[in-house]
Parts: sequence; C-alpha cells; structure tokens
Amino acid sequence: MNLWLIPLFPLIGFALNGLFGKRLSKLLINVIAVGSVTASFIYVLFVLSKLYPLDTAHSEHYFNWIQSGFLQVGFDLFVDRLTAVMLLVVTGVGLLIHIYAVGYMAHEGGYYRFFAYFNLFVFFMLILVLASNLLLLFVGWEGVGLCSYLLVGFYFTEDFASNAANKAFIVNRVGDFGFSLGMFLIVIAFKTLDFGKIAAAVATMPVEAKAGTLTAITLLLLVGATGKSAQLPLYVWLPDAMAGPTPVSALIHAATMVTAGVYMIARVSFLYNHAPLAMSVVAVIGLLTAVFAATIGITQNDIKRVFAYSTVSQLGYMFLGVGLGAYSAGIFHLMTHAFFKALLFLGAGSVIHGLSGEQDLRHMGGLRKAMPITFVTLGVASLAISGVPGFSGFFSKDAILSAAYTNAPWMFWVGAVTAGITAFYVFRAYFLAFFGNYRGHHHAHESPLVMTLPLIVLAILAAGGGFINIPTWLSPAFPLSEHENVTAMWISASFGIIGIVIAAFLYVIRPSLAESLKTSAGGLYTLVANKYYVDEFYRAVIVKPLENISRLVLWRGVDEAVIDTSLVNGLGRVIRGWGSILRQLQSGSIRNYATWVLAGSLLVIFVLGLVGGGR
Amino acid sequence: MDTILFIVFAIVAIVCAFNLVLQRHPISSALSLIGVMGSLAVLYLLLGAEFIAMAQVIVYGGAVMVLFVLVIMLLNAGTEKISRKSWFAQIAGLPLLLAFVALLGFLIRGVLPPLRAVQFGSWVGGTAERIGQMLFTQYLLPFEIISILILIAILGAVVLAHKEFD
Amino acid sequence: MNFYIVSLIKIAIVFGVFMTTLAYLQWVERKVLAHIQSRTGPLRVGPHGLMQPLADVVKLLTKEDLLPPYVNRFFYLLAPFIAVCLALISISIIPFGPRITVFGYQTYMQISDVNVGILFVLAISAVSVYGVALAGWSSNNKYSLLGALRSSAQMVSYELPLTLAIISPLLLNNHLNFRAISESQAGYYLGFIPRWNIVQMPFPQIFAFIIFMIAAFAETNRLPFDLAEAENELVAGFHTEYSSMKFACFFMSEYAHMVTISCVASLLFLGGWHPLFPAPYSDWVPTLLFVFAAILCFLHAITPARQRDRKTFPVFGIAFLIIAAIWAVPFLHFVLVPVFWFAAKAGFLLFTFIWVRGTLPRFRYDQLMHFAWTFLFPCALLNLLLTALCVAVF
Amino acid sequence: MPHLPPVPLSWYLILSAILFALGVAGFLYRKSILTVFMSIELMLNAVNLSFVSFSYELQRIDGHIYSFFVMVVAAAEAAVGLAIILTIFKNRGTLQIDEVDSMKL
Repeated sequence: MNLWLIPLFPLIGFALNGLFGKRLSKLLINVIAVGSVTASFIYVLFVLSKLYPLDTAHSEHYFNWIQSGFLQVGFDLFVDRLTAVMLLVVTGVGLLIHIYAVGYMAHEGGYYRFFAYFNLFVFFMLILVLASNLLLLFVGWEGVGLCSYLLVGFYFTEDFASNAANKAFIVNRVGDFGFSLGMFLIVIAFKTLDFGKIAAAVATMPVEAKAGTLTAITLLLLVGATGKSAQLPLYVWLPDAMAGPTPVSALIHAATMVTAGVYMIARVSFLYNHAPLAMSVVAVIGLLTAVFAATIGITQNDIKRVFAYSTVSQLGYMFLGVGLGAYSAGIFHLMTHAFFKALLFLGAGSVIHGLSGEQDLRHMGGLRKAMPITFVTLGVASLAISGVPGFSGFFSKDAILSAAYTNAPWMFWVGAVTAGITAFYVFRAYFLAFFGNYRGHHHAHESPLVMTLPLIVLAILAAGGGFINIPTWLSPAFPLSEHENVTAMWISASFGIIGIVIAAFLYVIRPSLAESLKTSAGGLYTLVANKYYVDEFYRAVIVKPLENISRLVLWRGVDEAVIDTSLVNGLGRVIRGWGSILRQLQSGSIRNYATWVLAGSLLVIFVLGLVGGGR
Repeated sequence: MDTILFIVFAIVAIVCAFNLVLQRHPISSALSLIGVMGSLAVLYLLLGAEFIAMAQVIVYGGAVMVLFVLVIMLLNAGTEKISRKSWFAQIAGLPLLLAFVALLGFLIRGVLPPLRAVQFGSWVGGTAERIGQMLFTQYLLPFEIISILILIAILGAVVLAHKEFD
Repeated sequence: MNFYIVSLIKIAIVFGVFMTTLAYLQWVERKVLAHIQSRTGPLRVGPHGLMQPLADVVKLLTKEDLLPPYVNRFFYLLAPFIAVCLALISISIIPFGPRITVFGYQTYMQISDVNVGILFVLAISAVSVYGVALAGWSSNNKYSLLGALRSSAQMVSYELPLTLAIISPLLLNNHLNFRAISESQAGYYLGFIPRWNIVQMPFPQIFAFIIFMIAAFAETNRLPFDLAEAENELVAGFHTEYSSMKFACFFMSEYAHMVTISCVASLLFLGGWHPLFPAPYSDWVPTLLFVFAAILCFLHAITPARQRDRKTFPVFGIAFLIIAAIWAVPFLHFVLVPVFWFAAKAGFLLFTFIWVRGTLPRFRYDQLMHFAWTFLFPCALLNLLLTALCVAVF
Repeated sequence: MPHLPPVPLSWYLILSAILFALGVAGFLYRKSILTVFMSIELMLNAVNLSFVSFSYELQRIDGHIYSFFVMVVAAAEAAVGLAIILTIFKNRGTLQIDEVDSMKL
C-alpha cells in the first residue's frame, strides 16, 4: 500500500519550501504547502478506502533501521483503526488549518519558514501515528517537539517568544527523559520495541496487582505523556506556547501534538491494562489537571490563554478517560476536541486578525456585528466544548464521564463540576468578545474567505462530529463500556448549561456583578489569576537551586578550580616545562634533523642486523 | 671485460660523488652528479637493466639535471658561504656516517647469504617489453597513481613558478 | 677477438665517412643556399669550391686559440668537448644496411646493435643540452647566457613532441631496435607501394613524420628555430666567446646532429635502407642515376657557362661513370644498394634542412615556445592516441 | 685480455651504500639549497642501484619497476622542489639553507 507515501508529501513540501522558499513567490509557497498536505490527505483517504474495514492491522516493513545485538528496530509503518482516526484528524484538520494559515499569515515575515515548519510538523506527526514501534514513534514524538519549538519561537526576535519556546522545549525534556527510561526498560524486559511483539509478550503476563516492571514502565511512559500533553505537573509550558502564531496554537497546541500523549497511552493500552496502579495514576492526574486548569481559565483575560487552559483541562479529560480504561472514549474526545478546539483557536485567531493583533478580552466586545461568521462558528465551538446536547463535545465528554460514573463516582462529580466551569469560562470569553460594547481602538473587520471557510467546515464538524461513532469503530481494540449511563449524561449536560447561564448572567446581563465578585473573592482571585503561583514555585524550587548549584559548585568549583586551574592549565604548565627542554632539539636546522634521522636509521639497521644476523 | 667496466665506473661514480660533496660551486656539484648518474647507467647495463639504464639517462640526465643546471644559471648561484649554524650536524655527522657505511658493509658482507656474481648478458630481464608488461598489468595501480602524482607536481610547479614571474 | 677487430674496422670506416660528410655537408649547404639566393657560393678553392672544407679546417686549426680572461676556464673548455662527443656518439648505433657476410664473417652494417637503440638516441639528444648550456654559462657573458637559457628551454620543450612522434611508429613496429624497426618496414603494398612507416597501415605516420621533422629542426637549433645563436640579437648566442677549434666543435656538433637525426628519421619513417622500388628494379637505380649525372656533366661541358667548366665537367662525368660502374657490379649489390638508398633518404632530409634554412625566417622566442606547447605537443599526443587506437582496433 | 674474476653482487651493494653515505654527507655538510637537493638525488640514485642489484640477484624485474617509480618521483620532486627554490630565492634573496629559518623561534 506504500504507506510511506503519506508522510513523504509533507516532507517534500518541507524540503522545497525550506530550501528554496526564500526565492519562491508566496503563491508557490502556498501551493506547495497546502498541496502537499492535500495530497497526503487524499492519499490517506485512498489508503483507508482500500484497507476498509481494517479488521486487522496493516503493517509494512521497509528496512532495518537499527541492528544491534538482540535489538532490532525496523523502519516499519502500520495502520489499524486507531491510527486511521489519528491519520484523518492529523491530515484533515491539518489541511484546514493550513488553508486558514494562508490567510492568517499573509502579512507576516518569514512566510516560507512558517510553512516549511508546518509541513515538517505534519510529517513528524504522521510518522508518530504511523510508527509500528516505540522508537520510531519517539522519532515523531521528538520531531513534533522540535517543530513546536521552532513555531512557538517563530517571532524569535521577541524575548517572550524565544523564552516560551525554550520553556516548552526544556519542560518537554523532563517528560522525554521519562519516556526514554520507559523505552530502555521495555528493551530490557521484552528485547524489542515493536508494538505487536510487546503486546504478544504482555498478553502472557499476569495483571500486576502491586507495583512491578509493567507499572514502572507505564509510569515512566506517563511522565513522557504528561510532558507532551501538558498534564500536571508539566503543563506549565502550554499556556506560554501561545506566543506562537494562532494557527500553530490551533494545529500543534490544541488539535494534534498535545494529544500525542493520549494517543501513545492508547497505543500501549495493553501495557496499562496490566498495570492498574498506573492507570489510576493516569486518571487522577487527568482529573486534577482538568480541575486545576479550568479554575485558572476563569481568570485569564488573554483570549488565547483562556483557550490554552481549556486545552490543558480537556486533555485532562482525555487522560481521565484513558486512565479509566475507556480508551475509545479518550480517543473520541481527542477527535471532537480536535474539531472544536481547533475551531476555537481559529476563531480566536480570526478575532485577533480582525482586530490587528489585539488579544486582550477587556479590549473587545460587541464584535458579533462586525464578524458574523466568526461569531456563529465560535458559538458552535463554545457550545460543543460546553457539552450542550447534540453537539460533538457532549457525546465524547459524556462517554468519559459515564465511564467515570461507573468506575469511581467521585471522579464523575468532580468531572461534571469541571464541565460546568469549562462552560462558564469559555462563554465568559465568548460573551466578552462578542457581546456588550466595543472597548478597543482598532477597526474590527471580518476575516477573508480563506480563513472563514475552514471555520465553517470545522463548525460543521464540531457540531456534527459527535455522530461519528468512534467507540464502535474502535471496539475491536477497545471493548465498549457496558452501558450508556443516562443519568450521568443529563447531570453533566445540565452542569454545562448552568455554566453557560451563569456566564451569560455575569457578562451579558449584569456585567458589573463580575467586577464586584472579583473584588469580593480577593485573595482567592489573586491566587487563581496568578495561576496558583506554580511558575513561581517551580522557579524557586527547581530553577533557582539549579542555577546556584551550577554557578557555585559546577562553575566556580569544578570548572574553574579543578578543570581549569589544575587540569588544563596544570597540564599546560607541565607540557610547557617539558617543551622548554625538548625545544632544544627543534633547532630549525634541517641538517640537524637529518642527523637525527641518520642516527635513528643507524639504530634501526643495527637492531635489524642483530635480529637478522641470528638467522 | 665487465669486471674492468665495473671497477672503472664504480671509481668514476665514487669520485664524482666525492666531488659533489667537496665542490663549493653548485654547477660543479651538478656536473659531478651527472657523472654519477652516467656511471650508474653503465652499471645498470651491466646488471641487465637496459631500459632502466636508458631511462636513467633520459630522466635524470635529460630532465632533472637540466632543470638543476637551468635553475643554477637562472639564479646565478655563486659559491657557498661558511655557516656556523647547525653545528650539531657537522660534529655528529661524520662519525655517524662512517658507522653507517661500516655497518652496512658488515651487513652486506657478513650477514647476507652469498650473492651471485655479475656477468654481463647472463640475465637480460629488464627489456622495455617486460617492464611495459609489468607496468600495465601487475603494477597498473601504482603506475596510474604515479601518473596522477606527476600531474600534481606539474600543476604545483606551474603555480609556484607562475606567481614568481607575474 | 674477431669481434674487436671487426668493430674497430667498422668504427674506422664510419668515422671516416662521417667526418667527410660533415665537412662536405657545409660545402653543400653553402652551395645550396647560394643557389637559392641566386649566388654561386664558394668557387675559388678547388673546382666549384670543392676544396673549401679543407681550407676551412686548416683555417680553424691554425687560428689563434683565444681564452678570454673572464670565463670559467674548466667549463669553458669542457663545453665544446661535451657538445662534439655527444653529437658524434649517436651515429654508432645507426644501421646503414642489412646483415652482410664479408669474407665469411657475418656482421651488421652498423657499429653496434643496441636493443634500446631509440632510447639511446633520445638519451643522447637529451643530454646534449649540457654542451650548449655550459658553454653559455661559462662564457660569463649575458648574450651567451641568454642564448644558452633559450636553447636549453627550447630543446627540453621540443623533446616532448619529438619523443611522442617517435613513439607512434614504434607502436606499429613493436621494437626499440633500429634494425628491427627498419626490417619490419620491408615489403610492398600491392607490389609497388613500400611499407614504410610513413604510409604503414593501419595508420600512416605522415603526421608523426612532419611533427618529428619540425621538432628535429628545433632540437638541432637550426633555422627557423636557431634562437640560441640569433646573430642579430644575441651576437652569436652561446658560442660568442668561442673561436678557432672550439668554435669548430660546436659547428661540427650541429652538423653531426643534423646527420644523425636525418638518419633516425629515415630509419623510423622512410624504411631505412629499403628501396623505393621492388628489388629487381631498384638494384639498377643507383647506376642509372649516376650515368644520368655523368650525361648531364658531359652536356654541360659541351656548352660551358664558364671557361673552366670545359675542363672540370668532363672530369666529373668520368668520375660519375666510374661510380655507376661500381654500383653495377652485381656481387657488390648486397652491400652498396642498401647504403645507396639509406644515403639517398638521409641526403634528401639533409637537403630539406638546408632548403628550409634558405626559405623560412626565424621565429620569435615566445612564438617558438607557444608553438611547441600549444600546437605541436597536442598534435603529437593526438597522433599518438589515434595510432594507438588504430593499432588496438585493427 | 687478462681474465678477471666476475664481480660479486655485494660490490654493487657496497657501492650503493657508499654513494648513499656520500649523499647524506652532502646533505649534512653543504650550505646551498641546490647542493642539498642534489645530495638527495644522489641518495635516490644509490637506492636505485640497490634495487637493480637485488633485481639481478632475484632474477625478477620488480626491482626495475621500483627504480622506475623512484625516478618518476624524483622527477616530480625536482620540478616542485626547484620551483620552491626559485620562490625562496625571489622572496629571501638567498640560497643558504641555514638562512631560511623563520620558522624557528
């Protein structure tokens, strides 16, 4: 089936734009960038239609990549139903966002650079989802991290952008460290990195009641997943990553890359199924992250930050889902989230674009007349994320929450409240932006068709995406949970609607009430608005001590005192001493050298003569 | 006959070589060297190396030494000056050399197994035909490499000399 | 012992003929040049100036031997010696005819038969630079030095096309030995076209011959390439400071070079001693030729241009008849006919040397070097490649 | 002609050693770059004689090939070396080997 063609198209696009983009016209860059993703999307459709119904995984082996002792890692790609969902999300949503970016980036510098990175990102993301072994997946994993770094730091001349890029990169290193350790442990335990072989090996092992090897492996992989998918405690990079252009936030930091952690856990679900302890940890982390991020989201005034925290929060939901063993629910939510969160970001981008770069909600308001399409589409997305019945978010969130309701009721209640909070702060942002009076100074205008078209398509998907029955599609891999829980469904939906109503009351009907609430909350508000001082905490506990140790011990102590003074300079001194003796030999006179050569050859002949003379 | 030829030309070679070392003027040294080379060519003939003998005269006599003479003439090189430098070589050189010759002589006479006696015409292996065959079969790679070396040397000489007369 | 005696006899014969040729070659040159320039040339000494070479020798020998005070004595004296020795030595390996049997003793018409004859000639011609170079340098005179430098560079440069031009006929004959080369050119195509290398299949060496001759002019420092002496710019080049016998040595070496190189050219390209016509006819060609010359002499004697011709021409005619008679003796054919053909070819080439001298002006020095490196050398290389290709393919 | 015994090959080798030693001596004791260079050529020639002698002893022509290669290398070396000497002379105005010492401290 030539699966390798799927990632090849974006790679070609990257190569062309990256190498020659400086000399190409904007139109050509667009054609290459969008065309390559389109080709990839069409080819994905073609492949999937050929492979339908994909009852068994289709895998292809190309060549042996690493051959070392017992370890053999091939360049293998494969497609199963999970991969199929991810492929469609990545190429489909990716294509829409590419089209959107053509309009959004039209007036930015470094145009070709942006699209080259964008294509490269799609390439790595496709490698990630197509990989048939953990190491190849890790290649994609790191590749998307690299692209994320490059694109967050797209405005690298600005301090905040390059700082945010560094932060994203460094925090992810912590996660990748765990991931690598997990892989090493897998190599030791199973002598392979191939998903199929690991699954076969795990199937013969008992479920670990207490912590064991599998628990260790899964927890280490979880560390990696928390880094990539911005979960507690490594979520801090994602809100800052909004420094990149909005399409980047939509594609990388909402729809695809950050969900890689969820995908990875679903991919190695056979490991997690045998480590219940680790699964509980996943679920707890997911739930905590959901609540934590949601509360912060209430207080943010930057429209993109609001959505960023909402992303963290929704990712928490997905983790909750996979942690409860409802993998299909997690993936389902991953897909619907890709639709509505991409739409939210693109809509936000459209607003920002229309306001010439204004991101602060306090300087917006009343935009519904100026940007009707954005208004409607963003409304659909907000309804979807709030879990209003009928919209896509409702179905996927409901799947997760009903899983929670069955397994651990307290998790369900926390999750449901969080759904309410989510609905509240999303609609807070929505109302602040589109209702009331305009509080800014820029002239607002609707975005061009090239931007609104993807919005409309995504709005349709966000509204109707819930009717795609992902859990059934994935049922061969992940058995369906026994029953749909109608009670849970209504409870969570009503929490969402209550959140919307409160938001409407506070920000549309009685705007002054919000301010008085803020002041009355006082310290609590300050705490939340400052994101619980997590960044400051990390700085004080981790960064500062590291800096101090580096400066005092490593630099002053080890480097200057030990290495510089005694080793480097000391060696130098010794060598200089010897050199001052030996340089007498280097008289600069060729004939003296020749004399030494003569003496040496004499010695050689003498020895050879002694040895040979014996014969 | 070939004994006489050997003795005569060996003596010529040694005398010329001494002259090379002792003469103060480069052109005298150059002519002495040509004498050595000519004598060696005759000795090669005695050893049955007719091609090498002729190549010796053509390459050394006709090309290398002509270059030397040309350069000496071009630079109008005069007699040498006395130099006090590299005293080490001047002190240690002679004893080392004597030891060198003595050692080699001892090795050749005492250690090597008895060698053939040279009789002119008893072995004529070095015909142009056989050398050509060897060069183009067994020694083809060294031959090609040495051609490249020559090319590089030509280029180097051209570059060096060109800068000179610009 | 026989070997040494026969060799000594051969050396004596060759030396005598060679020296005479050298002496009279100068007379021929002066005569030919004179006639090219519508003059009469030497006339006073002997009939038609035939005694002029002898007179010259006497003059050179009896002239005062000048030794300028500023020269480098040793090399100044060594240079003409080197020049003349090297010039004379090459003739020793030139074969003038096939293997012959004299009084039951088989021998070659050649002083020594060297396996690597061509290489020997090349070696000697390569070394003969020293004579000129040393003469110019030791004279301590800037004209001489310039002449010597020019001459050395010129000879070194033209040696390349010369050598390359020699290699291509060797590809056809597969020998380095002059005798073998010459013998492989025996026979005729279609019964009348001689298989000389100049027309030898599969690739006629006519271009090689032309290149060889051009390079030979330069190697012998002859016009139009006589930059080393160029009397109007360098006075006389490398031999400005030489006089009397030492000058004669240089003079002799030039002519010896000419003779040698003509011999080499006729051996390599013109089939050596092999006649132009198939044997039944060619045996009588020399006789007929000399009879024809005798008839011409008698005709001139009947209608003399000058008074004295009335006496001299009949004498010449009778001499020619005697020579024709000698060539007509059948049992001498096997010795004399090859020698005649060899001499005829070499003589024709020598005449070409003189002819060119009388015709062409001198090149400028940069033109000379430019010609060698950018035209002659590539041409020779191309010719060599084509020959090798043809030999390999056919 | 008096009948002389043939020369043993070791004489050739000893001649080669002597010539080589003289070459080294020239290298060590002569001051002019040109003469030093000529001494090198002398050493190469001495080695060539050894090659040809051993070739005779073994009755194989490999030694001839080696000495042929040595000649070619010597020719290449002479071309480049003399060009260098020319350059040195133009830049320094000297041919004394001991005066070309600016690499020395």
